Amino acid sequence: MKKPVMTPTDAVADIPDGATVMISGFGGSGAPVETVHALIDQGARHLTIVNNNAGTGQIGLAALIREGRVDKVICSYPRTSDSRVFTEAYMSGRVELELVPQGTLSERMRAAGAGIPAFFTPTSVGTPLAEGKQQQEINGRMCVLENALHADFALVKADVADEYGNLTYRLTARNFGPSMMTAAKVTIAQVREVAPVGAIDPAHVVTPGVYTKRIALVEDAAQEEVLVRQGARYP
Amino acid sequence: MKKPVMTPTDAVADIPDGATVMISGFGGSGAPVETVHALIDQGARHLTIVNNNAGTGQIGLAALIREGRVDKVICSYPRTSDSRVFTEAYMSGRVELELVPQGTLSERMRAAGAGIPAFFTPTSVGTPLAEGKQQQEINGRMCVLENALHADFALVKADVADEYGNLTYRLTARNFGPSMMTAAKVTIAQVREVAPVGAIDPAHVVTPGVYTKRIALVEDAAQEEVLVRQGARYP
Amino acid sequence: MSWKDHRLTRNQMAWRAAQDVHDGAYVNLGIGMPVLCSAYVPEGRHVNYQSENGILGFGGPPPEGEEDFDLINASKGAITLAPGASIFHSADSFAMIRGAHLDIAMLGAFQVAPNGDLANWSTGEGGVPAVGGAMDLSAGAEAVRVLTTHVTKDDAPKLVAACALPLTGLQVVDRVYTDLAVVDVAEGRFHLRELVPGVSRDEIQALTGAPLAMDDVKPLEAPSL
Amino acid sequence: MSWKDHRLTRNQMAWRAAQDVHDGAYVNLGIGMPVLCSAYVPEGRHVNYQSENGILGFGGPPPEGEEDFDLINASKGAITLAPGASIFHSADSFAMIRGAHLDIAMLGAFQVAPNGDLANWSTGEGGVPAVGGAMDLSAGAEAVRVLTTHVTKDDAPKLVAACALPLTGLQVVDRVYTDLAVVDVAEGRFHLRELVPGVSRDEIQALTGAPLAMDDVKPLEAPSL
Repeated sequence: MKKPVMTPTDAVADIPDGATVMISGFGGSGAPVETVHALIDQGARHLTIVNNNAGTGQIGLAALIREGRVDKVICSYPRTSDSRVFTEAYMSGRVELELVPQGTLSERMRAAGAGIPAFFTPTSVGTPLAEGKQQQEINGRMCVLENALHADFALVKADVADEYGNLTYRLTARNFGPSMMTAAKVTIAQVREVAPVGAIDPAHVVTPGVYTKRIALVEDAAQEEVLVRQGARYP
Repeated sequence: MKKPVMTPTDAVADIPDGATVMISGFGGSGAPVETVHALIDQGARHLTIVNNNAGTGQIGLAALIREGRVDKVICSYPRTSDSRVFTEAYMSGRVELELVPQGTLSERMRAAGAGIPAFFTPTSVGTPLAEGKQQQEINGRMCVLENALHADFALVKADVADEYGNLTYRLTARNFGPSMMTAAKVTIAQVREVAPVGAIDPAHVVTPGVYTKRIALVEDAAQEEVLVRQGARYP
Repeated sequence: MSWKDHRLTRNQMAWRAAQDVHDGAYVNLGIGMPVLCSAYVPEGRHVNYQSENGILGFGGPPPEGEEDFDLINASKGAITLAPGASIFHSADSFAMIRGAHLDIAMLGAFQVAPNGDLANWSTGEGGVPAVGGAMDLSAGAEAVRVLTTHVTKDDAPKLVAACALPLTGLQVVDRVYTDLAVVDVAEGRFHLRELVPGVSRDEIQALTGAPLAMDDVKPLEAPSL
Repeated sequence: MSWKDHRLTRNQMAWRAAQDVHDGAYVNLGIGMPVLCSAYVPEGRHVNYQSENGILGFGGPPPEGEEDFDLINASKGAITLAPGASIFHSADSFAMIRGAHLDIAMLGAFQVAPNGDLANWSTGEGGVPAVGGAMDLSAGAEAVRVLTTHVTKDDAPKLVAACALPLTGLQVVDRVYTDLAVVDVAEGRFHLRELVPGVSRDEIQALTGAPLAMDDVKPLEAPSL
């Protein structure tokens, strides 16, 4: 089935206030910065954002936080070389933080997409991040129960989509994208190119088209890390 | 690190009596029939076999069962068009069967490889296959707790290996191979070709080399389904 | 003429089931009769067939002699790649299934009950049970549709008041395609929607193990296949 | 001369840690100093570096101006593909990590205790915590080795009797590489294995928050880096 190819603006138009939105990327690698900027322009507020980090510099997720659109961030590593925006918002109490070990974060999203409502992991046992969670010893090792992490929307930077929404990713920009594409109700794949059906070898498809609800075509997408190093600011 | 390239005979030489052995394949697609035959020749007994099925015709897993080497089969679908060997062994009480829903079977192996000791799934709730298992309601839906499924050895048919053990698979012969490669202590990838390092695009690797312990090179491997249709018998 | 002379063939049943698949649907085809559906996508519709062994996007069998048994469906029959197909491993395939990403699962059945209960993996003591992916499909698909003969080889009803055989899934079946009828399963009842010409309402009720509501019944017709 | 004049550089610490990686090892490099190790594979050895973001098989940074920030390590620094590399998504990367498929995890630290406890994600109230993959790596890697300065910026010991900061992992650290010493963590004790020339045993003990066993101490030497 051919998936709708849209501008980032149209792709994010119906994200409501209060939505939970996954945003792909490990730092700037795989960050769909144009689609995040479209979300800033759109104006939705009180968002819960799921990302590995919490924004860098004055663009993308950092700008979304700076503009006061984010109530809560679920992430593993909010402290980066230039994460002043999040740090100020967090220290002043304007943004809530749910800190999740990175492997647990990606597994919780994978579980959401895979119909696994919860799983046991040894990660975090004996640390403050395990407090308040159900624990159980399995095969002699204490584990914590972690729940699937779902979202209303996912904004994911892929590389190439075919018209059916099959996706490939570029190098390590793959990171959280494939799991996020399975974990959100409405998934928006920002891609560099929309190729004809059949352009991607079936064995090389990373995200099968069933997971892709919308395609946001941005042919000349920026690399967020490069923008940050240039000192870019949005809007 | 270059992985040892061996004959099937050498690759299975140290499989002991009583071992749990995963064998890839969905029917004949992805079945490493030459390596299974090497295991028959080797003579190990009292094996527990994990496979989606329980052998067809008079070759491969069916022959292993017929020769009296298998105490137990863990599988999802032992009833096929020509599964007389298993049927007789099972009905006469010579082989024990642990029947597992196919998605639970693959997820249990994926969990073993992923360091997830157990997970909840709605699959099988309310059926006899959930009996005796820990159950818990999560988000309003009753689920059963399923444990990771590990093995001592895995015999997996891939297509191409590079010298570091990175693997690709052919079409739907991929099926259970990638998860089995993560779930067993000693993994044996039967491949058609060993390519030089760098021959596989990093983005197209299905099984990263870290999971491959041994490579069994069988350049002219048979397709098990074709052998069965020819009425082949081993030994 | 007996009702037996009016039965649809297996291919006609698959054809009929395929007619209800909407454009753009993602549909798993289970082992047995369901795999036949891949050959009968209605003209003008694009349907994405999924098979539990790890493929999304396939068509019917290739011409005889061109089979590649590394490219198969749930019944281990050779298939063809559809344009835009993708191939993935078993754990990813069942993530797609259990994670409710497929619109429809087509399954076989031993018994179906008016509450939607499905039994299709075990004939009880004395046989070899085989569950395959049916329990995962029952748990995960948005809609479960069943293809089955209306009665067993011994003419016993397969649509029954309550499943006597071990269950596959609880309250999951939406619609049943048999060789005699199309039956909806809703609000705890069987609803006869279509009936093959030549079989009377009394006859179909006699072949069914629970009451059939018959408010709006159309003829069940299929091309010769 | 103070002990401060004898400290190794960050690159020298990474070089030293890399010398202990055996041929054929699979090694995760964590955020911070550990990522520097990828540039220092000992001659004649093949080491497979893994990064949590989804790559197995990479080398040091490319020449300046040739960075591709879609190809990065855990510190978001540009890297180069090693021959035979593979790329995978985050959930698969942590399956590899948590599933105990890696021989060594190299991590940074705020505090390490003689029982192997590691604290490296939170400085307590008043700061922004950041755990990343450290807890998964602590839980999953066969061996955990730490790269850290021997003391904090305020000269407080980072090797302490018991971690006061929130823990990352319990009883996980095997060896610590500091800018002054190589310290093994075994049997509930710190064991000084190597010490930079120019720093005395009394000095290193004074900079360490728990007793250092000193049965067999060699000089800690590294090339200029």
